Amino acid sequence: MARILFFGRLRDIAGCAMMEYAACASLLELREALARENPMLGEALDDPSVRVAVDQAMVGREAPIDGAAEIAFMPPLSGG
Amino acid sequence: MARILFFGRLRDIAGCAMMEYAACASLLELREALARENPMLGEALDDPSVRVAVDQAMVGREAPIDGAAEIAFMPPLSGG
Amino acid sequence: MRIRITPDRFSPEQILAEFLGAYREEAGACATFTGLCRGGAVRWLELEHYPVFTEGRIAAFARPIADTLLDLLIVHRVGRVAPGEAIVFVAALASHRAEAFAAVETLMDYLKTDAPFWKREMTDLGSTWIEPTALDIERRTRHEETNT
Amino acid sequence: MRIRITPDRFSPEQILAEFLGAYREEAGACATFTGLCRGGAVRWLELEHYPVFTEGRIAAFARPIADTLLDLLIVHRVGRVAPGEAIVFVAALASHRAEAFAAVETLMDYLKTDAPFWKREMTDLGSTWIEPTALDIERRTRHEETNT
Repeated sequence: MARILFFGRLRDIAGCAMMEYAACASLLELREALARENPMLGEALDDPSVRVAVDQAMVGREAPIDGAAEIAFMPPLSGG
Repeated sequence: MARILFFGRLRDIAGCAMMEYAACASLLELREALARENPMLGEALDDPSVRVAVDQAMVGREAPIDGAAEIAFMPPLSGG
Repeated sequence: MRIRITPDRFSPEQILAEFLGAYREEAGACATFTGLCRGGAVRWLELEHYPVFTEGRIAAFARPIADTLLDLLIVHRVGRVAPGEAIVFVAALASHRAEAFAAVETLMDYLKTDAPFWKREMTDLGSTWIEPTALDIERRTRHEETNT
Repeated sequence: MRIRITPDRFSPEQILAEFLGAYREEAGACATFTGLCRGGAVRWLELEHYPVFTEGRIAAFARPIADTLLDLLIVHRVGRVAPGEAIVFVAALASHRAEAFAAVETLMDYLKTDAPFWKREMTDLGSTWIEPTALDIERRTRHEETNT
């Protein structure tokens, strides 16, 4: 199992900030699995502006996530 | 009579911050008169970096000063 | 260098006092920036972050900048922020002003567009997530070009 | 816009508190700069000004900048200043940060090189009048080019 985190507007679309999810081999596979359950979320995660961190490290959109404990999906950032 | 003011290092060279002085027709004439009394001051006032205000308004180095009440000689500025 | 992310209301003047309080004799210049929650249509802002990750990313960005300074402090609110309250405070202490100004501006551009925060605005019409403007992104790109 | 030239020691944090205290709902950004008297070899600084004239010149320079802002405050010490004490404090309040940063930087460059102040440094070796550095003058010239 992996912990999936959603931030900003992705949290609104996912309907939660965190979910436990069956481990997937790659981000692509995870996004596809999430899209089957929630097509709007799938579409939002496909947006190239969404960044991903695996176990607190930024990764590319197709990175392997085998054995990852925490995967975070982050929409465009806006602080200050 | 006019009030002559000296700032910064010009005050050290003049030996005073303010002097009352017989009216002169032009700055050139005033500088020459001051130089006769204090050649070091004359040399310092001739430096093109020295700026002049007459009755609180900046003027050129050869400005007429007939009737002026206050003439200020200012070396390069340095605040902050 | 200190980075503080806090759900509590803070007072920029009190933080400036603490920051300047530790007298260092080489210090000649202190630049600060305070970002405030604007009022008008906004009833409140809500800021979200990714604990540990956010602090780590900010620290990684800020460290080379801090190396050009005598001291650097970043304070950032999370949670609900009301109009008139401070959202962010950045202070840079240096020997000379050029380093202090550059540090604060570069950090603010980073915090606005590239630090892991998400900001939601609540108005009478409902809530909207705020994403960086084209101008914000252009300012950041300009810094990256001059910094490399 | 307020300009205050004072022989009294002042506390930047207290002035920042007053400045931010008057809440304006359009205010989103406050940039400040504090210039401090460095220690080391310096025992004290002595700052001289030309009363009325100095205030007038600063006001004339600052007015068009203040027009781009919600508020502007300039505080400048004169007389004897000890290491660790503030010499100058500039604060700019604006809707957005670009105007606030630009205002503070432009004013500091002006105050350093073109405002009627004269500064003397006292060290164990005696006293020296400080005049603007070539870098100070270059920074000012750069602003004049971009401002026109």
